Amino acid sequence: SAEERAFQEAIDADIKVEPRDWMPAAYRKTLTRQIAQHAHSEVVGMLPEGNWISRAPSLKRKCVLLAKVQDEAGHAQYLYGAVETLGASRDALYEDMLAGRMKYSSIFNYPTLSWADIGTIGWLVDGAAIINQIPLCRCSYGPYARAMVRICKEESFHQRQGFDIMVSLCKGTPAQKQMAQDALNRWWWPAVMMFGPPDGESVHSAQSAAWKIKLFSNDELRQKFIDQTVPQARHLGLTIPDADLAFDAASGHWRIGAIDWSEFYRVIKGEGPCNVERLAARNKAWDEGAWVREAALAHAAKRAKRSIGEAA
Amino acid sequence: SAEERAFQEAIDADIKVEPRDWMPAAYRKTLTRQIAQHAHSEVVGMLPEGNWISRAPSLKRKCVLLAKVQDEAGHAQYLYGAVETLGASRDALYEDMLAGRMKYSSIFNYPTLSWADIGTIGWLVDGAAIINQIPLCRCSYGPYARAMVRICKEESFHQRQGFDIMVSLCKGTPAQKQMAQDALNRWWWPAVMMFGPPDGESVHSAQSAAWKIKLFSNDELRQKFIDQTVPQARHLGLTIPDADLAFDAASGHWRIGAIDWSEFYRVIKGEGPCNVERLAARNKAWDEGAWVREAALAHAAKRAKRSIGEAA
Amino acid sequence: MSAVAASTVDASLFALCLRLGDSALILSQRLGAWCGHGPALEEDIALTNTALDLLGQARLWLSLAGEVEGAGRDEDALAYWRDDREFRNLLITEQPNGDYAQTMVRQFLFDAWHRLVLERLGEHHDSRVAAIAAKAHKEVLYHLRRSADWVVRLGDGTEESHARTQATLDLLWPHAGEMFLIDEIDGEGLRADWDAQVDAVLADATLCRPASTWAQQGSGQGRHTEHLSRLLAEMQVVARAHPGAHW
Amino acid sequence: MSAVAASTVDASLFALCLRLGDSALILSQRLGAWCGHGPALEEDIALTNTALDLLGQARLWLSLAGEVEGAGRDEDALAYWRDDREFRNLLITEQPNGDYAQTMVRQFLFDAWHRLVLERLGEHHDSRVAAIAAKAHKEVLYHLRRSADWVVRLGDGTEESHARTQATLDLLWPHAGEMFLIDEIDGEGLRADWDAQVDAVLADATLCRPASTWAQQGSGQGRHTEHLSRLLAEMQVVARAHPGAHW
Repeated sequence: SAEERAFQEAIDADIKVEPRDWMPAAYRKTLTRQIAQHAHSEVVGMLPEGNWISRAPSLKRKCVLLAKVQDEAGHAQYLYGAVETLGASRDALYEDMLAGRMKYSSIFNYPTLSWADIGTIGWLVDGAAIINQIPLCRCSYGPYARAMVRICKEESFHQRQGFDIMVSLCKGTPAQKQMAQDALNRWWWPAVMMFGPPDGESVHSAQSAAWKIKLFSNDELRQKFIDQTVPQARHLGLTIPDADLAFDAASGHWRIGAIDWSEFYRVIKGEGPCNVERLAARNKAWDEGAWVREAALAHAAKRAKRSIGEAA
Repeated sequence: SAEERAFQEAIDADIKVEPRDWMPAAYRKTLTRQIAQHAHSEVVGMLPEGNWISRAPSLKRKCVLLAKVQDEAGHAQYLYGAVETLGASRDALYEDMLAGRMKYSSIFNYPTLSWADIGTIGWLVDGAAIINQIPLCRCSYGPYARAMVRICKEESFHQRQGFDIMVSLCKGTPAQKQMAQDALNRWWWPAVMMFGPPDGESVHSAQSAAWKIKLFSNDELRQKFIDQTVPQARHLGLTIPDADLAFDAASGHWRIGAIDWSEFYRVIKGEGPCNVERLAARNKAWDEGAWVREAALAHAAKRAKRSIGEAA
Repeated sequence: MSAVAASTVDASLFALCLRLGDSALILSQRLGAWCGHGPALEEDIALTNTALDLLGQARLWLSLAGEVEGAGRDEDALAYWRDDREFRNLLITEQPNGDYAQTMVRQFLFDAWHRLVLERLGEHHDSRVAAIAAKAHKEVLYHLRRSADWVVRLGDGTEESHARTQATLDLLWPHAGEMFLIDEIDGEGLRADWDAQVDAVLADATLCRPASTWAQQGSGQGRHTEHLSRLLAEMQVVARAHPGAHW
Repeated sequence: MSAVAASTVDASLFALCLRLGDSALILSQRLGAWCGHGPALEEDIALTNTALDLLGQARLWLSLAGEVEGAGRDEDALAYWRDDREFRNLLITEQPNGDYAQTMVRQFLFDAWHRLVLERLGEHHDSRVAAIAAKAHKEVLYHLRRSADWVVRLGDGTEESHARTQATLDLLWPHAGEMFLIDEIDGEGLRADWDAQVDAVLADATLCRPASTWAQQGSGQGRHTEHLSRLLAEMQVVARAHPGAHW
């Protein structure tokens, strides 16, 4: 249709789509899902890190971690704000997630087993997230692009803080260093898988690329992450748990061994170490908060009624 | 009346009163209250000690503590059994306690703040309880007297275990010894007050004595406790927190300083450090257990119905 | 000033710093446990905010405490290597989170006190105390606005929220009294101001002020409730597993 | 026997003792937390009984583990001075108590396995293992009778108890699978026997066996759930605060 053509031409000309603009239903639907899943990921992502707030080993680190988890809640807020501009209801989307009808990033289905996991998540998981997200700062949908600009700034801060924890651990006692290596062993492959299935198996990419929702392929982004991270690990004196890892001088890239995609699909399917618990924790918070939300609404209604009464 | 006279004569002749025997209403009522309060005390008494099961510093001590708390639950069972022989309903009495209409021993309204408290409770609180209870093994009501025989045997075992913890602490590191002294400082006066108000202020004693429900006065029992405990403290190398404590060579008794009875009455009134929490904990367990008890009843009913069906 | 007098001043200053610092630290620790478990995203953010402010204050107070003490203990040495008997936080700060009403009532009773104390300490003769108090005071004004607002919303919300809030108020009330037994500050004046403020909010919230005047106490001597040792076991576990490590 | 072969045998025996001992210890620790908080006095007594039996077994296994290891570690050194990554308890034993249904379903799934394993270990070539297993087996028969009975009562009780029990069964089911990945014992045969027994009880309880065949695992390599490190923080806190002390 003419509308569709005009829409695509605007995108091709790098003109941002704004909430009141016409857009194809499929674009709206795809974006709604993508942004909502991203928002849900921020919310669920608070849990694995929140698990160590109470046990952070210094007050400074506790401060930094608290602030970080708070930032994640803030990111979720921006993103739910962005998705609402597409006409979706934030609560409805959230309840879809609670009921298991919408996904969140699979990485948060892994447990945080030691303090070093907090460093590793900052270093690897936020590192991977940034690589995924920086292109989105230029994506075609204005509110999403603007949210991503703010988010990326904070994420890169988090990434540096995570790396800083790793530096402390790796310069620390043998027990601390071992803790760091153990965390890397557990998080490396899940982080590598954060970029999604290999390009051959990834669906919808062509359309998303044309719409400028997805600007690089999964494998391109993954390679970028690997090339960035391997030297950091060496700098820390840590060993990446991949016997096949090798530098390919010809291309200038680090090449990793085979990824166990069966694990990836298993975790997505719900069979990760923490899927059940993460959803249960979010559901518990939501259900136990119901009376609080109701009370706030009831009080607001009373107050409104009284102020009308006073005005009359 | 003739019945009353015969009743008193039997008691005077040391013949036990049994459940089916005639007894004065006041006797029944007094005993019901006394035994029920004793039972409630065992139940509530599980809480302060239960607080340290998870943290017992050796597996052997953990075993002993678990067994002890289990014994207390068992004592409550015997006692509720004894009180039921008086025609009272165990659940109704328990709910009276939950609602704050019936008392339990005030000593359990003090907190257990360190591992040494477990030793101190065994040594002092069980020690005091035994002195209170041994005469009750000869009390006039048969089922109560028999329950007390079993209970006293176990209590004296507990008392020795508690003292044994104190011995270990006092022979241990300076930190352990300090922990022991700190616990004694906090538990000494509450233990001394376990025998109740001074004889001058104690009500109903004469009648209870005639009925052989109460065989010694509060002050007599208290003195016995003090005479027994002071040398034990010295043996441990601990200082009893009473500057006025002195040996009276003439009488052969240890004399203590003035007791702060206002604290005693305050705690009885509900203003002890843990009154609110202890009751809240028991209420929570009872309320949260409601669906379990209902399910067990429902299942029993179904099973009974089915077995009737099969029989028909 | 003689050495004896100086050490008395220091001891009292040290005690004051621990009182404020430990209270902020322990309450912050409690609030941090809500992170990711609040009734709404906005509440998660707001609670974390308060937790962060309090943690920041705790670090300042504990650093100053260490400086005053002069024994080489920094904020982490004081936070991670003291036992419960050495902590001087108010009992109310260590009470469990319970439901949201309990968290908010606890916060409100504490905030109302905290604000008044910090106001007074803003004029403390020791300029370091005055500076920390002034900074903290600004933050606490915001905490108080928020917690008072929630007490009103929950008290004057639904039947359920009213009942829960009244119950928790009755439960926590005995822990309020010891807040006024503070050295260096006129407790009676503090109490009167606190009463006025609390009464006004409770009236708005349609809640009854508990009749009991009895005050639970002991934290000034390090005699806490059964909750603190458990809280510390968790808070200190990693640090203590690695003596001497840097993080 | 060569030295190498001997040390392989010992390592495998050590692993077996830790598997059994840690599982008993951790489950006992969980059960102990019910003490004073059960739904009825009789349940407090029964749960404590099971906790005591398991603790007694844990002490025997850990003592034997220390003996086999030959490094001078006794039961307390093993219980109090290892970190979570060194524990070998089954994941199911560290799962939280939850409500009574969760505690009982956890117990039942574990007891059914425990009994079968102890039965097999009763014929172990190492007489020390066989002796501990024989003693424990007697106790566990009683645990199993009781937990199976409760699963039936709760499953076939009220609507509420049925719903709670089914939900907890679905929740815990993925933790059952790793129980059959045990060295020295034929996992398939064990699983078949376990399935038969569990299916019979679930049928009586009118509960559906979860369809999922996926097994959570990791405890064999010390990779636990997030729960274990918290449980240990509490369990070990006093012992670790006083290194070298006797109690």
